[in-house]
Amino acid sequence: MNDALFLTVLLPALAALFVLFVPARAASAVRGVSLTAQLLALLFALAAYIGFNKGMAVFQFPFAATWLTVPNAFGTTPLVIRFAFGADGISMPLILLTGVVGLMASMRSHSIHERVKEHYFWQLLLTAGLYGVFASADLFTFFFFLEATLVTTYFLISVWGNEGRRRAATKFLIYRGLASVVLLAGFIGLAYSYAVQAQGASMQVYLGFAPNFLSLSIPQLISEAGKFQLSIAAQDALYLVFLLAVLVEEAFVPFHTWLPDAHEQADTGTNMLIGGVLMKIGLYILLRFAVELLPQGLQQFAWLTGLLGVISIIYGALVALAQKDWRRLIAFSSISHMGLVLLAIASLQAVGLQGAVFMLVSSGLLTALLFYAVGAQADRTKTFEIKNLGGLSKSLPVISGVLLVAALGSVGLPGMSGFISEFALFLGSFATFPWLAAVGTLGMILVALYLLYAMQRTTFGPQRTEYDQLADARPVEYVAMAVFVALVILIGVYPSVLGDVVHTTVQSIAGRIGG
Amino acid sequence: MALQPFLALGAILFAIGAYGALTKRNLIIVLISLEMMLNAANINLVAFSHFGKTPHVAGQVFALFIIALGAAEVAVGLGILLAFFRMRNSADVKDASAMKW
Amino acid sequence: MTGLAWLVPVLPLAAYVLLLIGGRRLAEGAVTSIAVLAVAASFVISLAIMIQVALHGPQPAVTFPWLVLGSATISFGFEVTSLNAMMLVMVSFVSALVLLFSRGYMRGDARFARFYQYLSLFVFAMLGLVITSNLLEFYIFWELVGVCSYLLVGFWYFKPEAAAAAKKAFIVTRIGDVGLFVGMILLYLGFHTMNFDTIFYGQAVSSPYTMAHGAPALLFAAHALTGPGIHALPYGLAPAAFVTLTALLVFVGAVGKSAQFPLHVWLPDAMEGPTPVSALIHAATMVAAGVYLVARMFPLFQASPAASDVVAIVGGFTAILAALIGLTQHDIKRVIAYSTVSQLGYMMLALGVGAYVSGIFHLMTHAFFKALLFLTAGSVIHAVETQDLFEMGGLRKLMPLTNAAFLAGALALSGIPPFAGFWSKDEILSAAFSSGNYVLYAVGLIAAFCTAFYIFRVYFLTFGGEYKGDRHPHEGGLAMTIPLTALAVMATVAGFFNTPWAPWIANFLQDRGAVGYDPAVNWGLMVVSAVVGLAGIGLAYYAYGAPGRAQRMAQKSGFLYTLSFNKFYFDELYDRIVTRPIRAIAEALGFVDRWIIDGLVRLVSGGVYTGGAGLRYGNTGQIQTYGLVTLFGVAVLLIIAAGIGGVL
Amino acid sequence: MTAQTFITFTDVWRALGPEVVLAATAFIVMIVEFLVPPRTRHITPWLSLAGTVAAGVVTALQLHVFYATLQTASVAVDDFSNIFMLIILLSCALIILLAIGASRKAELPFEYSYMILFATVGALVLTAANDLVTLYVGLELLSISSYVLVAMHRGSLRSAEGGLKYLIIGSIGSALILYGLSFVYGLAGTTQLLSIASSLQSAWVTTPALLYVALVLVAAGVGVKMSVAPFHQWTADVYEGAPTPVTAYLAVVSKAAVLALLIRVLLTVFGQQTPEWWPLIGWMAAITMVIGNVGALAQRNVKRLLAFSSIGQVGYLLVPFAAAGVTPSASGVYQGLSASVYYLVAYALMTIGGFAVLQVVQAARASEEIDAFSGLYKRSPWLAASMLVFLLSLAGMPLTGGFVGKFLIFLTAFNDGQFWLGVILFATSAVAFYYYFAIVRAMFTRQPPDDQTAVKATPAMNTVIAVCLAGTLLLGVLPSPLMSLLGGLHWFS
Repeated sequence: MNDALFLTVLLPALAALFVLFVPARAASAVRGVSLTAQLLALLFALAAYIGFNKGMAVFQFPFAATWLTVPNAFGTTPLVIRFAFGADGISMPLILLTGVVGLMASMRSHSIHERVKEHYFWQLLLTAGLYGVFASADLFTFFFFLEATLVTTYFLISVWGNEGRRRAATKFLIYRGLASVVLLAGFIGLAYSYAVQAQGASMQVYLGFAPNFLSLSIPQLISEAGKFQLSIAAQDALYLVFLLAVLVEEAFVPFHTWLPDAHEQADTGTNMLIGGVLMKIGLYILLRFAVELLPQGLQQFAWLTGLLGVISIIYGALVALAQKDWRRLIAFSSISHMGLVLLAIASLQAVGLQGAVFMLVSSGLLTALLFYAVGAQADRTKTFEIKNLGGLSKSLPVISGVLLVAALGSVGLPGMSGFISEFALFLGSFATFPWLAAVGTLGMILVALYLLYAMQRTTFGPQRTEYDQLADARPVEYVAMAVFVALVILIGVYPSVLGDVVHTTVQSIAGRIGG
Repeated sequence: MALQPFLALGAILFAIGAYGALTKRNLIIVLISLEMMLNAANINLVAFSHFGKTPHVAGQVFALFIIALGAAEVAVGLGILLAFFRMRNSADVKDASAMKW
Repeated sequence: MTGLAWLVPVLPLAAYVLLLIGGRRLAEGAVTSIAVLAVAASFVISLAIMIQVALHGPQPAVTFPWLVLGSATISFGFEVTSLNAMMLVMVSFVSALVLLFSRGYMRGDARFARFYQYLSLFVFAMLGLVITSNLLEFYIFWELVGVCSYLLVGFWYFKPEAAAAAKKAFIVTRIGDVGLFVGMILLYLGFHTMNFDTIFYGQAVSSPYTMAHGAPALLFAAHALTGPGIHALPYGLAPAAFVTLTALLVFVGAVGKSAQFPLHVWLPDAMEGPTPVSALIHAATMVAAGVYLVARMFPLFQASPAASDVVAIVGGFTAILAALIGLTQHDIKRVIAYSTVSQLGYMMLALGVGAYVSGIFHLMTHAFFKALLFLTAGSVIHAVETQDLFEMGGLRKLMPLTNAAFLAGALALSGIPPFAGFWSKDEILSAAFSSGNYVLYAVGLIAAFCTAFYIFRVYFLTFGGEYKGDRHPHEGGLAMTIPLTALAVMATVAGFFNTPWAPWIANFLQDRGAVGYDPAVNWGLMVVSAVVGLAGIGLAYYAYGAPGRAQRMAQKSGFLYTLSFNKFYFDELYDRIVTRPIRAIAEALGFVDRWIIDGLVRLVSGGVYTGGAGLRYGNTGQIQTYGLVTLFGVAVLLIIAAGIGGVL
Repeated sequence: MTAQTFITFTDVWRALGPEVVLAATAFIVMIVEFLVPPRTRHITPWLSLAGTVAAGVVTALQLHVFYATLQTASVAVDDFSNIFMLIILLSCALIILLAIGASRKAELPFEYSYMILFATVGALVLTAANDLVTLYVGLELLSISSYVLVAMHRGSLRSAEGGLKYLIIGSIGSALILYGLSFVYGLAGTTQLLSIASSLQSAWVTTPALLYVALVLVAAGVGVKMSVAPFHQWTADVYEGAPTPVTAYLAVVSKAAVLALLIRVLLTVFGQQTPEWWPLIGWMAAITMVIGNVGALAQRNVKRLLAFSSIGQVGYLLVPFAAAGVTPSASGVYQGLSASVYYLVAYALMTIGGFAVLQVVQAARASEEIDAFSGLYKRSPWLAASMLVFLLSLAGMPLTGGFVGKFLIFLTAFNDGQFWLGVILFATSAVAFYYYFAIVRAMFTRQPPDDQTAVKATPAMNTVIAVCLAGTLLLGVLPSPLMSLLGGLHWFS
């Protein structure tokens, strides 16, 4: 059981290697291997999720392997670089999310007919990287997998995308590459600050604390954070570094322009992975590192964080209103929704953090579903341009219906996952930043405005003659969409299925940061 | 005699050599200028070996090595120049600019 | 029986699920049977519950934990109070009839099953909304109601007007919903609970009769400052300010749902949906939800005189505004729609002046006669296939039953004794009068006059005169006439449930905080109400009894007519000050995003690239230049070294 | 000077074993090349390869062996020189193999097979030099042989021009070093490095100005030789002109040897006053990283692109070494050295691998432009995949040696409090994505030209690529063996 997490990372990676040795002609074998691996990984993730001890706020399913030992001039103890995995209440849901979206993206890639083998190779690697990011319990491991997602996504966009794919892929690469640099600076700074602080503190307070100690282990750092506070100056500086990295990573205004471009160019399966999972990493970073390890830095700049969140909410929603392409619209919608999470994190409230995790999961599912449904209609109509669509309810009732469900879910309709997320995160942010939150609620109106507007142009209205003969969803599409819809509604109707896992961890974090 | 004049001579020689190497258009003169730069070091070494704090023959030995290697360098230089001249029909340093940007 | 109360909403839900799964394969009759039987069963159970409540009093809430959020657990559940017992009966009754009526109306529609599916969901949402014990749960059903109306208004999705109307309905009510959302959050922050009772009284009330009536404001203050788990109100607000703030936010939600000014614009457009949907939305479900919300949250409003005043004023203003617009509309459904807006204004007015019972009573009677009016209108439209009043006429002879039913509804709406509307409207007006709000009373009276005028204008244009169309109108089938009959009966007699002499409903509802009801008989006011109604009818008869008179009247009123005919230009106004600016801002931001922000990005990346190109072209190929740069580098290093070494 | 220890013949053999083996091979190869008929001349490079391998074995044998007696001699035998020699010999062997694989197309006359050995002898001497004279001899041997190698492409104007340019700028560099060293000699009165170090202690007090002049001149001269900005401009031209195997040689062997020289001279001769002047190196490293990586952005010629990239890589190599000096401590310096050397190994493998693929593509498509790589994945997935790995490694992506190396360098910089250097390192790496991925883009997302010319590598070439690929991946996946080897080195003692 302890290996379940590790296996989620390993399986897709091994499958990717295996795919390399399958002859390119045997496309169906490649698909089969890929699907099997994704399914198994998902099952492992599910097993971990079910086996997760909901009462404990610690990293569970630990698995660690030392990779290399670096002599540490800083002290006598060498720096151990490890591959360490583990999950707590924040990361566990995201791991499961990765599994679901990964499998569905893999199913979706049935529509890829060009360079099939390579596609699945990169897709499997990307999935492994995404699993790794969320399952890592070590700064180095985290960074390692983060970089892995960078290259793999680059390939997926630049080979299987549309006309502007190369440009978009390069933009993606440079933006996120720079974000990784900033993040790395933050990581190292974090580890060293804690080491320095621990050394200073060890003399006076903590007997038996190993001096010259430098750890990259996240649980270790968290437990240090429970013992003492970093200096305010260090926290402030590091927090700003992390915030900057997250702003770029998560495509917050004004560092967002790469995301719509990437979404516009990438194929649907890749878009699901990007929008559904990859775009949750940045905020996960903030939750994981800033909130737990730099609480005072976060407190100090909570207003800034919240303000940036609100700017993204409103700006993203307004710009989404002006988009003419479904994929760009979803991209801006995702920016807007992620702004909500930023606002929630800034609230420093347990409820807000819980809402943040909920929102990450919910938005992951809904974004992936939106991309899936939009992609499914575009397979048939050959267009993503909103103005070229219309009346699809007639010929594509099922796809249109699912698109409507996804849109309404994104709007935050109760009974679906988006609502409970918004409720919890606004509960947190209204407690801390009433005015920012009040402005943020405008986003709830605007989201209805742009999504329903797009829906009206897409599925409603008189049917266009050229779309008379379209065939509705195929069985495989039924399954994929049904899974998403079921999950979205499950979380919406019975949020405890998610909340129980998240709650204890979030509560303990909030207890530490005094929220 | 004191050390300083020799050092000054070396410095002047080095400067002249550098000036020649960087401004003269004829490649042969450029090669000669390069030799002058090396010889600036030679003068320094010899001067130091005689007037230095702890006079020692090592400096002069060093100078001899430099002379020998300098000769080799010039020989190679002339060889390459010849090859260049054959193909470009010019010994102008400005003409050695097929590769740029 | 109250233990089975959860069945009331669940039965329609079951019908929904059944139809979702197998609807396409079932015959129209089977589909109708499933839906109607489910709702009818709900109605029966509701009736039983109501009787039980009447005999034994309300029952405490049944709850189960739903989600652990922060340090608190949010529980969901249901409860049976006298208010919601009554609402259940009314909603399920009207819904069952509408569902039955739709059998005939929607016959042959390609998506017949889908229609019933949505309707079942709609009924489920409304019943769920009524029965919850918890504000969050309430909100969930509240939004679900909104979605169902979106789906149903836009049911004929291929009509662009229907699609636009559905979107408009959703977005306008969404604005109100956000108000309610924020209000709900603030209430939770203040009281750390979502349970209605706990919000109002600081604890779950097992037996409401033991609660002292009439002092909720004090209860609030005490609750907030000394209640269990003492915590200050958010943002350090004083109790009075906090209560007013939250009450107003909650009211914003009600304004959106119940189409009160200034968010009334969606309701008339929602006429684009199939007529049974209009009947359901207008009578028993969607718009009633707003009034029900204010009624459910009545203790909150009681505790804040300021908020109550706002409710009353908005209600009164909406009543007169919508009535004035209704005077001149050409579309039969639009007239009735504006009458709904207007009548909802009355209900708000009642609740605002503290006439809780009157508001609920009017909600009930209105549900009957408005459903009746819509279904008759539907019957008419079904028969003549137009909605334009000026293309109808003479249907009295062609459709006698419909004629009678419409007449009953119209008389009830006009407040002519002894029809249902008279009693409830009169109670509202007398409550306004006796509470000292004479202006509101006057406004209500004028609105009543207009109401009588416009509804009889419709009557005369539709049923009077000669038929102007070229079709052959006739009565619909049994599925259409049964509901009409039942509703007509109710519209006629429902007023007697709460006459000043026998205030049954008042007594029934007197379980908590139902103050402000003055059962005293005020003959003067009753006469005034009746006379005003008759005057309106008379004027309508005068205007439309003879051809050409109406046109002359319209010309005489000139500007005012235009204003009314164009709905006081609200749509245009909102278009100018809200919709278009937002779109313009969006387009501008889209431009900024593409060309300025991304342009900056391109500028920076281009700058770096240009730097690279500069470095590239700096390599001139001239070796002597390279040497020069090298020596220059040496010089710079020397200067730096000199600085480091302290030589300079 | 008087304390010169008597050295036995065995000691000399031990001290100069690799050099002797290599030089002897060089002469033998030269003679063989003269004597054998043209048809059989193709054996000469194999002889060179054998000699290089033999020298490598000899070097490997004396790893961890330290001769205290040689500490004051003109050639040092310590782990520092051994490890650099090993890297140089390994690279040299790979490059000879690369040249063998490419010889037909690169039209290299077989003289290269001994010239490259002479150059390598110079490089070996340079890394081991413990005396100014030896040092200079090694440097000139390396340089002069390199000039010849660059210009060796017969009948190619570019090659000759490259040789000429290299000669001129290289001589200026030599002159700068020499002129600087002459002051060192003057102030110390001796040419033996350790003796200089002890003699100079007073000079830092009395005549610091001259020492700084000497330092700057040496640093600048070395900067020219290993193309540190702003002394880098010649690099692209010369790399472009030189035959590809020679370019690889310049990029790897020359740089490694000169880096060793720089480290040894700075640490011993100028080691006393490190805290004062180390920032100078830091700034040079920073500027080099920026200029190298930015300069490559606009390049379309892959050779020139790699030239600029190699400039940037030199900046990375300098970082730990620049950072270690700020708070000088033996362990700090050694850690910096480990990081540098680790990266050097990775750099050697990925660079040689990259040039090998370039050579194949260049031969098949008769172009060095990025476009020549178009659709390589279709024509030769193996080459494309290998190139991808080399480029990813150069860009510092996980699972490659480049990543681990950069990470170690970053840690060192951080250890020493030189946070900014680490940030510049990774920031410029991110910029470098742009041009490395320009090649990746061409290989994987563009269609190959319509002609069906196969892009095929010779077995020798495939071997080089395979070795480099395996090495790069191994360094990225299993860094521990090399890490522990480096950790166990005694360096200067």
